[in-house]
Amino acid sequence: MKITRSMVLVSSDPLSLQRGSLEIYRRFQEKLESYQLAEEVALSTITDVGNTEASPVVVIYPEAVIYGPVQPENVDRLVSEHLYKGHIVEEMLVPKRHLPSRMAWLQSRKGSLPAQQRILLARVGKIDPENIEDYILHDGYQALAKALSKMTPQQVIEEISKSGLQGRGGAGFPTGRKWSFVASAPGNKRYVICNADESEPGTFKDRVLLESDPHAILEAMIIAGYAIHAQEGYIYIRGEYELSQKRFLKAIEQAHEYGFLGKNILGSNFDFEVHLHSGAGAYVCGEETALIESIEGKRGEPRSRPPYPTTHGLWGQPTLVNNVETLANVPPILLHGAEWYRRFGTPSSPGTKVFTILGNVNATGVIEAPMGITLREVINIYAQGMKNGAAFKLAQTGGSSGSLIPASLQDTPLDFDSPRKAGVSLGSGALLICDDNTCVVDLVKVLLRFFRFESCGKCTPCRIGTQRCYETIRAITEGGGQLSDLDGLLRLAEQMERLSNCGLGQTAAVPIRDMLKHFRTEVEAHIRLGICPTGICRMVPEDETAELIENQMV
Amino acid sequence: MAGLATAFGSGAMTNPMEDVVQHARAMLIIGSNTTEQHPVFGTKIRQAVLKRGVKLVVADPRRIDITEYATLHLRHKPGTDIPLINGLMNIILANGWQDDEFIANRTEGFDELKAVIEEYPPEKVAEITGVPVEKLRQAAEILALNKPMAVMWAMGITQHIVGVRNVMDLANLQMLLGNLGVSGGGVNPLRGQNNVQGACDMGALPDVYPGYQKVNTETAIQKFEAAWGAKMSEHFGMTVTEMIPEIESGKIKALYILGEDPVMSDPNSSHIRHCLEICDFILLQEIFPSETSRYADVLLPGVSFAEKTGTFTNTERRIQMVRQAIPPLGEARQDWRIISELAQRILAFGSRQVNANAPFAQWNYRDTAQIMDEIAALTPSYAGVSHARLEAGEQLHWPVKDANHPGTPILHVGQFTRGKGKFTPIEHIPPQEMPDDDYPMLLNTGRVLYHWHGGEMTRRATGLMQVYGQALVEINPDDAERLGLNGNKRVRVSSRRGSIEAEAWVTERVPPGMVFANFHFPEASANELTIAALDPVSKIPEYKICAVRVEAIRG
Amino acid sequence: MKDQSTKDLPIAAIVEAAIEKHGTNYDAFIPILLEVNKAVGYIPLHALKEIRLRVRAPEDGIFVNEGRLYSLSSFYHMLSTKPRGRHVVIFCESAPCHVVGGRQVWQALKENLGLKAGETSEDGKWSLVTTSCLGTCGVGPVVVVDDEIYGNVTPEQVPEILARYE
Amino acid sequence: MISLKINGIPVEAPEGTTVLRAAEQAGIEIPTLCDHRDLTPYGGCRLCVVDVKGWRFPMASCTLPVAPDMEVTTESPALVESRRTILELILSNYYDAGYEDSLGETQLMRWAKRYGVDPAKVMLKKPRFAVNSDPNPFIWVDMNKCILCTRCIRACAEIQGRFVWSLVERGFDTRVVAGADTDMLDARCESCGACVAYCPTGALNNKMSLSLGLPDKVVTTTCTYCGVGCQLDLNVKDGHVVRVTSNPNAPVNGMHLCVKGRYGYDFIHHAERLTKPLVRQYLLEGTPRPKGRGEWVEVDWDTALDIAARKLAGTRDAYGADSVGVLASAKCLNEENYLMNKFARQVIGTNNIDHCARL
Repeated sequence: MKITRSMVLVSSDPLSLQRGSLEIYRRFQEKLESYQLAEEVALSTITDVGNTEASPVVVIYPEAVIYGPVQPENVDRLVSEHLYKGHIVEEMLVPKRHLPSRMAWLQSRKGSLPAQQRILLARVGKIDPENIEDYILHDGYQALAKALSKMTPQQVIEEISKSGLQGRGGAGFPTGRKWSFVASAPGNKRYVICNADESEPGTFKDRVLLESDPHAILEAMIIAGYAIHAQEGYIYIRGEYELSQKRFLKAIEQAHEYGFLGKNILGSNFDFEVHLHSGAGAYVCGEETALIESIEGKRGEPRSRPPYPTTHGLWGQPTLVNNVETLANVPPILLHGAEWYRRFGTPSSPGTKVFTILGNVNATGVIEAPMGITLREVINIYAQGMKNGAAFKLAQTGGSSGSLIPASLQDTPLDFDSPRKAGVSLGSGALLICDDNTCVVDLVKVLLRFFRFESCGKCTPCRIGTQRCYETIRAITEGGGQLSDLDGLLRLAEQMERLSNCGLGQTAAVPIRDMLKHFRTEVEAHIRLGICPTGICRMVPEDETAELIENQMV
Repeated sequence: MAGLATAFGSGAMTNPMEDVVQHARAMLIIGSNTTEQHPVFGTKIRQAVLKRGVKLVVADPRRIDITEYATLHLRHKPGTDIPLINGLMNIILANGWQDDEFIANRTEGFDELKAVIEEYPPEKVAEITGVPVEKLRQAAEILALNKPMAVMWAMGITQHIVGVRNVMDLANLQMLLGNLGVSGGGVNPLRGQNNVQGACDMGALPDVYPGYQKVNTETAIQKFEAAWGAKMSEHFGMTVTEMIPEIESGKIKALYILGEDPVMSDPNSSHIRHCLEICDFILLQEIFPSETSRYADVLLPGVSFAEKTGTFTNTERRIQMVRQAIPPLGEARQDWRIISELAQRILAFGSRQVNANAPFAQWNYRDTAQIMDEIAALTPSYAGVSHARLEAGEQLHWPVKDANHPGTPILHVGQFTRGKGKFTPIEHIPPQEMPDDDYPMLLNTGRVLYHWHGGEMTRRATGLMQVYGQALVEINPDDAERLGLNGNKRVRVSSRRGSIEAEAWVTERVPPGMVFANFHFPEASANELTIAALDPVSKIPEYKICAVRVEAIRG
Repeated sequence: MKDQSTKDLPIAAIVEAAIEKHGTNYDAFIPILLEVNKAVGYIPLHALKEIRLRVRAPEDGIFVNEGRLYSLSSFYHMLSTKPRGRHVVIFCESAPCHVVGGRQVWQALKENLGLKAGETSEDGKWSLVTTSCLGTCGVGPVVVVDDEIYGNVTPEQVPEILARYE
Repeated sequence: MISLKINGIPVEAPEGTTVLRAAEQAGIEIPTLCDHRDLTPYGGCRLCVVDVKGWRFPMASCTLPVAPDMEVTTESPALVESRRTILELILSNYYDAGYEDSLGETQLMRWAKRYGVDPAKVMLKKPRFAVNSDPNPFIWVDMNKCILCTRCIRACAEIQGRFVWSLVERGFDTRVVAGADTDMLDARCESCGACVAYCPTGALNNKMSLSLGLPDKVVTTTCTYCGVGCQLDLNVKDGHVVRVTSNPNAPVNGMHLCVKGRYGYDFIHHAERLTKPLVRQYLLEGTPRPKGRGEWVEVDWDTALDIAARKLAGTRDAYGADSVGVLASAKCLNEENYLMNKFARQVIGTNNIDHCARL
């Protein structure tokens, strides 16, 4: 992926606009052209800066400096000094006392953008994934050796705790704490499970990791096994990921040959085996208890929690379930230390995050960026802007269980804390970027169809709720909606979130809620005016309707 | 019954079903098709296996349903129970798995047993039983090392000429392993009929009064003569399997039959028919016309369980209420009333001397509660039983020694009824009639899930008939092929005593060389074929084994 | 259900080989079913029986019947309880493919094959099924025919792709 | 023991108890459909949700183990709203074809009424499945009333141990089927009816009782078939046994019965039942017994009893007491067997008494 060198953000909140920020933006365009920097410097706006005497402000990456108040006539100097020569214009910086908290976080970006921070993807594409020696040459199995020779299991857990690593599966639970729960739970046996049932639509970061660097995950599983006193581990890889499975099996085989798996690993008296278990086509098995049920040869129906897998997991024994990306953080943390790790990301969400970028943008693919990156940064720096110059309308994060982020919230940092506060969810790291040719009702219909298709069917709210929501939204896209449906939808969505047994049913409600929160006018246009503003919905019944219910008709 | 009485002094199931299901760590089911004949107990055993991982060994020539849940299925040859059990004991002793403490403190006769058991080394037993040595060893290990272990059996053990000996040998096994008087262990004969236990308890047996008080003992005779005010016979009477054939010799002239159908349920039906035919007088009290009612002279309409109040005693000695739900149909009368009225009339005719002032001479009962009070007064094991206690919700397993006694769910705790448990060495005796050139196959008989006994009730249940509407003869696929059944389903099964025609069910349930038939359907009842060879002690017929010939019916 | 198409396949041997690889414990059930599905194209009823006969082991506490195996087969979408066509066309109907033109591709597939979702053509050549995201969204819309993945598919390419299969 | 508070009431429950059971012990009723005390908790219907202090969303009380100092609220306006939603969803996928089911108010209808959901308003307008879809002679299957609580599946697995029922497909398409989607008997059903006994909606019902109406009395008694001694409830209407139901308090069997116990009762009212005393014509006429004993004649009780008494007394007097044999019955009551024993020994004077224990 081609990466821009620098990025300029011009504030465009109402106060800034009033003070002429539009002119500043225009000047930047002009100057970047004339200095022939347009190719390598991205220019965009930022709205979420809060009111400050320093308005309008200009933020320039990667140095993450904030200038302000900026006048149109200052632009030439900023371009020539900062962007062309690389000197920060100290006297134009916003004085510390004028920096509102809404902006302070931007400074944590210092030096980290726009270049990608590769911790997890460090070896991707650089080593031969089917060659353990190549892995070993690139720091492979050094973290394991260090853990086994120099650290007690307790110390391993402490180091992970200190790093502040949070689960990357979506919920963001502190990893160290989970490990210590499992380590201290009573049981005859303990298990490590690597959740590689990556099925969130638009998410394929685990596939990239497994295909390109399988030993890193294997090494992390062994370390986890050592830390929690487990002798057996399972990796549950999505059935569709044949190459991942093939490479991981090979990795297991090689690790055995080299003594990283099996009995008395590296002479430490620690024994560990890893089994590969293939999924068979069920999204819900990404839910950890459904995954456990699936390994046990059952339908992937999530269990009721509590009790949690940490105490009652596989075969009823204490079980650590970690996602692929979470585990990928473990070896570097152990190797370089928690202190080093905390230099990345934000204080409350340290480290980096792997994102998959999709949709109507110029560049799609996998990136690794520090926690706390904003959507605007992603679109403008990594995705190289919207395709065909169309306007950004909304992004859907975290696959189907994520939220809809409207353009107005694109400056919210993507970490585990901020999105929650703003009502958006980071989820699995998928970012589906949609332009203004996207009909939000059509999009949500597709999302609900997915939930309906993937619901395990165990609990009432999810099993029937997803169907009823889907039917209602579909009716809207087919010209059969009623305004009263919207309140009904909202009410049902709220109850699905309250009552469902697992995250699938709970998050199925999120796109509905977000749609009605951010795009209600557009939805109502379908109903009141009988038209789809984007022209996507046909507004007549489609034959698809019959297909979806045909198999339970008499 | 008789076998256990010899060993311990009491002949009933020692442990409640729930106790076995909850606490046994291993079980041996031998000669019991539990899931079909005691279905609810069978399902509980399945659950014990599924939920608690109980180790289950099933010994049965047939691949009956419960074998699907068995850790090990010993498919021994019919009639080789004794060598099988002896063989298991041989292996147990050879490995020192016996419970020495129990043997020393609670039993006698161990040395004599040991001497006989030594005659049954695994190789020899494998030869006799057809069970491979390896399986014998596995079974012995499972049964000996998972304590407590409970043994369950039914008619597959008792309906042999060596039935009593079979039972005694199972008692030997359990004493050897110290599995008696403990929760989750015991010797547990599963009684077939709903109130077989109660009928025995109530003295409906030729050798005992209620509560197993022997009819030839002075104290018992005095007790009942005083109670009933009449002279008692001092010798054992005849069993059902003796009574009917003794019609032919003229010893029996009249029969009073309550709710039984000997033509269907007794061995060698054609001979039974002949005897009934010539009997001077038969009084039958029944709810349906039956195969036997053809030979009755007077037929009195009794009532079904839905029309009466009283008690049944189940296989685990639990006494439970039966409650009247509907009035007697038509002019039918409560059976207890019919018996009473008949008794009053016979006594009124005056040739039998009865002291009317004896405490229980009278027959003018108000209800069955009053009868139970009389039972309690005369039957030590029922001394504390009353309808009032049962209606109050008390769960009573006999012995219930007095009105305050809580009953006895587990027998032989601490001590056997007879003091010390007695080992009795048992030698193998082959069955009476084995296949030969003329009758080359072996017939095993029994019941199926959907029917009951002679079928008098279940053949009148529409749904049951829809599922299982005709007699089926189970036959192994190999035999079916050899006989040239070729999809032709009708077979004729003949023995030296008779012949039936029925549909064949070609199934692996039976081993080659064996056919299995039931006695639920008069048109093809297995008892047309069975042999009236009796166990010398219990007088139970050898229903489980006789020789037959099987032919395909053409056309 | 007709099992004619599998008459010649050595189901027992396929099951045996799968067991060889995955064992007979509970955690082997789904892997075994996957192997059968892969070899046969779906999971015929008599394969369920073969599996049950080989896997059920009361002595090891393993209990299973055809019903349970069938239940599993119908839950997991990589397993099929119904015979499928010689070629299975799988279309990803998730949002990422949808927003970049997936719905037009879906229409084209339906029209070209004359099938609806879940159907198999009468001549047994084609089955058309939908799937959730296949993890290849970087190149959506995605269509998979048998084991081959086609990315960035346009409606115009559909006839050309289908024509490659006999 | 674990101490917690339910609706402010202090409750003690052993570790591992679910909140639902603990509430029940404290006399607090929490609505549920998928839960049954005999079966493994499932957590599917979500009707039993309760609020637990410290948790953002309500929890299913049927699967939630009690924890120290837990504070549980079982009813609140929000919970009522949630329960109503659940019932509306369930009923939105339910169809009542309108036939008589003789079940009275099912558990589902009871909760619908309690929470003010009108089934007629929300239920489907046409059936999704064939009504009466299984040929089993005892068990009526109408999956239009199935709410996927899986109690039938668990009852079959955890009580009967037969594993006939299972779920197929998933999500909204999930269905309960027998075996590999076949009929029940083909799926090795033993027709014990446990699934019917545990069904809370009437999707599974007793076929023989379908249109017979509600009983006017229910009598608990002991089964007449095998020696296990199950207790069951005879449901009686107008002097007829119209249905056998489980009695949860039955000491031996609880809710469980076998096919004969639950469905083998129609012999009671069978047309062939003997309802009048019968004697052979020759006995009335005082003539010698013809071959085959001759015709039966219906008589009154006195006549029949007199004839029988005179014949038995006469035989005894002529040939001795041991010429009479008495066969009691393992089908009859203890009290009746006792009387038969007394009859043989006191009235006749013989020990020739036996019954079919050996057979």
